[in-house]
Amino acid sequence: MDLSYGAEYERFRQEVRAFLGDRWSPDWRRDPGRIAEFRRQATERGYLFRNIPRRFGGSEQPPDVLRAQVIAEEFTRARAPMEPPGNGVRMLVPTLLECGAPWQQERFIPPTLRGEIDWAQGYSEPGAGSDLASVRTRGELVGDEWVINGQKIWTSNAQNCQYMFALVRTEPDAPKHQGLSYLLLDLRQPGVTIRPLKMITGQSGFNEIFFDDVRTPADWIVGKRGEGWQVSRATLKHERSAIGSAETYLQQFDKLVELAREVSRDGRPAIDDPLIQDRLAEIEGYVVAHKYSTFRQLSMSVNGRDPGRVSYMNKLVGTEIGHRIAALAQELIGADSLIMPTYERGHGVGNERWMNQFFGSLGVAIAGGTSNIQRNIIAERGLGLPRDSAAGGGA
Amino acid sequence: MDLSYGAEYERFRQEVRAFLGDRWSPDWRRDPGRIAEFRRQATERGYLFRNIPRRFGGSEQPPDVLRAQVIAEEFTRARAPMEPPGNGVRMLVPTLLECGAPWQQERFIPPTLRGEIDWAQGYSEPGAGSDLASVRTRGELVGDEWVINGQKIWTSNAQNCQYMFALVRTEPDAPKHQGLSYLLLDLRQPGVTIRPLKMITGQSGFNEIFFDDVRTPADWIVGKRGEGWQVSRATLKHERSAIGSAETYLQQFDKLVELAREVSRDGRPAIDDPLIQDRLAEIEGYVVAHKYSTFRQLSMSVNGRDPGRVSYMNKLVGTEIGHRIAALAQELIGADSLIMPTYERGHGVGNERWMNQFFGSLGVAIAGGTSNIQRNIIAERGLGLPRDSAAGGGA
Amino acid sequence: MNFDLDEQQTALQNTVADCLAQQLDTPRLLAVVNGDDGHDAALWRTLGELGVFGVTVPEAWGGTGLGLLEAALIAEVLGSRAAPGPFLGQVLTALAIAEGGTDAQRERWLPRLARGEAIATLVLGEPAERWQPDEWTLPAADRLAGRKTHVLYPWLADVMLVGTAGGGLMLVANGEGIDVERIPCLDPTRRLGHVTFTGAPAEPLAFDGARLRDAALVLLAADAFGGARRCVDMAVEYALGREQFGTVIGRFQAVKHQLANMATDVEPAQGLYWYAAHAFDAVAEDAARMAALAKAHIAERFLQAARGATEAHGGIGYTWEYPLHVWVKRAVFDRAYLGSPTIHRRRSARLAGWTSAA
Amino acid sequence: MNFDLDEQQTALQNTVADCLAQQLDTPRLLAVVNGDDGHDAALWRTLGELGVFGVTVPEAWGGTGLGLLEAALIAEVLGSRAAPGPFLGQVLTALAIAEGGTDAQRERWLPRLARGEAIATLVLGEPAERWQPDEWTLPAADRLAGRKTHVLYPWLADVMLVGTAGGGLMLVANGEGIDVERIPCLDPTRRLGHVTFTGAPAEPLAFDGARLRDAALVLLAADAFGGARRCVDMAVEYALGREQFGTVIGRFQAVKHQLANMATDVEPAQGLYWYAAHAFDAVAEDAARMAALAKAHIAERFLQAARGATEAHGGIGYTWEYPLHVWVKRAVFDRAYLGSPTIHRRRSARLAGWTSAA
Repeated sequence: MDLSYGAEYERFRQEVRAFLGDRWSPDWRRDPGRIAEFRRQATERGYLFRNIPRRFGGSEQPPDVLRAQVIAEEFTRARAPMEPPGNGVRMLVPTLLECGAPWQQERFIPPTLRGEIDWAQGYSEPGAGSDLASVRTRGELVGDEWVINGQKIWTSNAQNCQYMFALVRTEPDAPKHQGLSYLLLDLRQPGVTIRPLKMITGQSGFNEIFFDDVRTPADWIVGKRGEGWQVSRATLKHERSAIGSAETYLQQFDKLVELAREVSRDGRPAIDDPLIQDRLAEIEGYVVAHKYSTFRQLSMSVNGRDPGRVSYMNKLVGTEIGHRIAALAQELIGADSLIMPTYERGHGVGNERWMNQFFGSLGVAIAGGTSNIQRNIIAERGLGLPRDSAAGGGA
Repeated sequence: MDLSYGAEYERFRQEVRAFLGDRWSPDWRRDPGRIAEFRRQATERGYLFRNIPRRFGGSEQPPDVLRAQVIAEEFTRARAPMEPPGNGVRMLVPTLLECGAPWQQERFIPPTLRGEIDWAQGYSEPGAGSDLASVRTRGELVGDEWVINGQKIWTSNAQNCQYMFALVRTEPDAPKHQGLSYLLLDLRQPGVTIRPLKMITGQSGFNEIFFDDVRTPADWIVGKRGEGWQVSRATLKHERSAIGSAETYLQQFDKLVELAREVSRDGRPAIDDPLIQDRLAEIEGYVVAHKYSTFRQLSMSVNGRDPGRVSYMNKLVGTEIGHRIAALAQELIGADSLIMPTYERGHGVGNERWMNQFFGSLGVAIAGGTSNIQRNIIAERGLGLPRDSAAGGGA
Repeated sequence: MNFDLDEQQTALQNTVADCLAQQLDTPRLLAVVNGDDGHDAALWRTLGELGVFGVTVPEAWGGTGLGLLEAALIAEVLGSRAAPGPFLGQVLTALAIAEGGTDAQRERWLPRLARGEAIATLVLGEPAERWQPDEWTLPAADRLAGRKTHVLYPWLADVMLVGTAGGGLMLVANGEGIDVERIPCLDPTRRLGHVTFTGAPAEPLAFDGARLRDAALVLLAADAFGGARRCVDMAVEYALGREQFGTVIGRFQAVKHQLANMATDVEPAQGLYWYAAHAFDAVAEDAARMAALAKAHIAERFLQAARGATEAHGGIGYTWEYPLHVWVKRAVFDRAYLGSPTIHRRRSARLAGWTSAA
Repeated sequence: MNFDLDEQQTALQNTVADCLAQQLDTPRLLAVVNGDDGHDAALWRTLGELGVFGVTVPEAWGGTGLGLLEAALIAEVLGSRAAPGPFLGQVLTALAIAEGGTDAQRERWLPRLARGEAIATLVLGEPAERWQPDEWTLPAADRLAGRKTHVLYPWLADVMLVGTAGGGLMLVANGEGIDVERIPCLDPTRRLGHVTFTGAPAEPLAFDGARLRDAALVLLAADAFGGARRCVDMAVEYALGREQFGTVIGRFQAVKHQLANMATDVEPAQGLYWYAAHAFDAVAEDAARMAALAKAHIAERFLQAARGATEAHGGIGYTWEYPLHVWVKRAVFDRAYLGSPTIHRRRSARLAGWTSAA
């Protein structure tokens, strides 16, 4: 057991750090041109898109979880941009790499990596949340085009997306799971109506999208007709593993301790209150356990060993920690919880910013499969309990 | 809203108190003869067996929840015995009153009320816990006798019981729920083997009972052949409503506060520790809510109003309160939780007596239907959620 | 013993419930939520006509002369429907004036308050969490000068009930020497502003600030109970209507048990707020402690139920147009306003004499 | 970075696990549970032959010279199997003598301790919850006089490691001047007695009592993790085997989710005890705090898992013959021994400098 990274990785860290010092300044954070150029250079050096072939614009590096970890640490510290956020890089590219036709890979992956095109996710519908196989949006092949009618929901950032990848029912007579296809389509066409959904926070991050005779070429299908369910599950796997990092919670926890030092209770600093100390330490137990649990999983993966059932639990562990932090933060900020936080990224915002963390902790329990879906996965894959015929229970 | 009992009931209280002063001394608590005589007199006065007809030895009083409450309060205060404990009075007598043949009522109810015969409950089996319809103990009518073979479990106090009321499968070819009969049988016969089950506490309160060609007369059946399931559910209803009283938890809570005054933490009285104060007050919130919730239910019943869904929740509410008290008590008694409590009723026992409350709180979650069964009942009857085809989930 | 509502109380609660069920549908609620003012003047008038604001006003001044219990029963209904507006200050200012005012003060304010024609608000909080009467520092004076915070709808108020150093109360008619600063509010149905007094004329009122605080805690507890139960109901209703995997999700055992746990956590609290209100009216020695315990306990139940209901809804519960978020935010309000649960549990512990020093 | 076990560590843990899986079946465990002594001498010999007790003894004295991490890995397995006996004192007395003893002390005790031929125990606690080194009051002296409490198996011990006023440690060979009073123990697999010294000859040992306490907290945390995970496993196994309503109860979604929640509460704790043990061996500045945090956190997880497993079992889990109750009682032990979770969280807060005074 050795928690240092070892000489090789520390050399690598110096290399990354030097690169960042040379090629990046946090002042460029809102300059898309600089960002694109920086990403190009970072990819050339093998720091970004490590598991994507060079021919598609990736850096095609051998798998090395520790290098990836060092890169993430140093980029975070330098506040430098990593891979572009969004569904394109996170979900569509892995799906195309696994199931896409060669022309699809060549045409869509490179500009997606360069951040030139953004993708909306078209999975959920008002009647199909956790239960994606209930999708009702229909696609009909008319000549050499799919004609699509229906509605999607919970697509994030759709206003800014040029394309969508979507689950569409193309085989209405087939059994539920075998009637879907995975289609790509251009959102910038007549018949597409995008309606922002305002969220609990007052911000609008998600949309409803309505399709009225929307068209896409016959070969903009990933996998075969009726294989959409399986193709989408390849992506869901990527989505699930992408959520949740112990580092986030460690940082939140450190800020929580700072908060307890700053605020007063009963006329004294909250940090001196034995009740607050106990609650902080209680949360710290969970946070530190999660931290070393993820270290353990990471190391075991590197060593080719199976980290066991805990690997199914990371998201739920994080969700619970987020709840605990939100509850104590509300206690600490007191009357500031009555104030609606603004969403500016500046530093002038008061303690009510913790209410963003509160709403975020609520959202995490819902996003990417509700906590009930997570519990099903843990019970079935982690603990080996039998699948239920009705496998649901989320919302 | 008036939390006093009013003049009429206060007069009644004085009457009960005077009776107890005249006719009862706590010194008689271990004297069966005195107890039996006292119960006879108290029944004559209308204080015991209030809803049982006089012809069976009851006092046949008009329903009056408040009088019942006053009686319970005064008997408890005087440490005087109320109705004999055990399954006979609590479960069999109501069942016979509802479903029994006249000769069964006449023969069995009076001596049961007098405490002359005790009854064992024969419902659960190793393969049939929450799911009583799975009972496999078989009864076959041979001539004018039932011949019974099989096994029962979780019968309490069976060594001291003369009779048992049991669910027995008499119609093996009928559907599961329609194949059972409700039989009475004499346990003092060859072929009955009683094996005490030692519990987590080291005490043995429950038994396994094995039947090997055990016999009972053909007419010792309550209800008709195949109606045992419905007959037993009449009794289950009585069992569920009998469990749980806010008074118990109020008393436990008061003792918990006393405990916090007596023990030290960090070299100071625990009661001064803000953390302990907070946990006490947190529990008190639940305890006081439960207290007035039961007051509310009681009063509404008296007034002929429906107290609503909360009436299905009392047991689970009590179970949760018991857990909370057990957890804080363990914190307070510290190293005394390492000691196995003895079960003497004396006052010399140390703080480890709280471990009895801990084990008790574990047992409550299991007894009379597990907490999961309670949750099903709350969800279905209280909240109107649909019944599941597989209605289980307990153990 | 009769720990139940009488016919008048039941009728009162039903009347208000029926009125809100008819009038305050989701579009109308969202209109207030999206509006600048967080107030629905027409609804306020309707409630005034129903006699909601006269509940603590003696009959001689146009009210029904009932107690805090009746006010709390109404607060439960308002909480259940997420009714917006300055109800809290309205009925409690009336209560304080009725019990502690001079005849002139009563004459001037009570009839108009009872009808809802004048609006009253409580001016209690001070910066740095100084919610409690023994923490107030604003000097009592003929002309007030100083800063108070987190006042409900001060811009609407015709009269303010102001807590002063030492735990006393003063009456201030809105007018000169009062600066109001509106703040962005998390709860869109209970809007707040800070108030700075710069020489506002004030009259003393013979009503104890601590007793006023206790009454406010009871009303917040009642509001929280109503909100919490409504969250359970919304989650149940959603579970009965929402289909997944070919069946309503309310048939999934995990969902059923989560809802059962939520309901079981919430339901008994009705008895707690009833008793806290009753104690305020009739059991003096329990009043302060039960108010603290009820507010602490029920506000936590509400927030937990609101959180649970959101999770039970999934994505839709996170949107603005589905109104569940309003209850989430009311839960945050009820929890924080006038001090957090741990603060009131600590007060309750002190009131119970939980100390070795006693 | 490699936060994983090496081959030797994995092999060590597997060896002990295999041995206990073979030897300590339920009848044998219940025999110890029902016995007077709470000890299984044959099992103890077997473990000694496997090298379990030599893990903290340098090779020169017959051990394997490993660290607390390896001892903790063994403790996890012992916890998982509810192995009875005085393991805690055995390996920690050896650790203390190895690091702080004179050559004479090492020579006298380490070889026999490593083989398990001699038994050692920790004599730390004092009346009124004085578990921590800075609370000990027994005067350090050539001949000890005073009372210590809650000592594991003092009647079996050949040598005692005794905490004295000021937080120091002394070695006492069992013999004159030691009175042992056995007490009725809740945990039948870790039996306790109180010890009164009446002039027992004692030798100083140059090892810090606080560091010994930290090591003990880590081993208790490891034991608790093993026990907690075992409770989850027993509940899962039971749910897979038990039929109700015509199907295994593990198919009921409510049961599945309860078990998923239990497992999710427990599993990450493995990383916490690993790190606490590693910190003891290699990261001095984290050692004390992580030991406190690990013991507090994991002991609570264990008790919760034990409680959950009992409920998941229903009646059978409440019986003596089904051994689940042994883990329930071990959870109570791990929670209370050497101080409760809130005590250690408070210590952890102090060690973290969570105070405005700093």
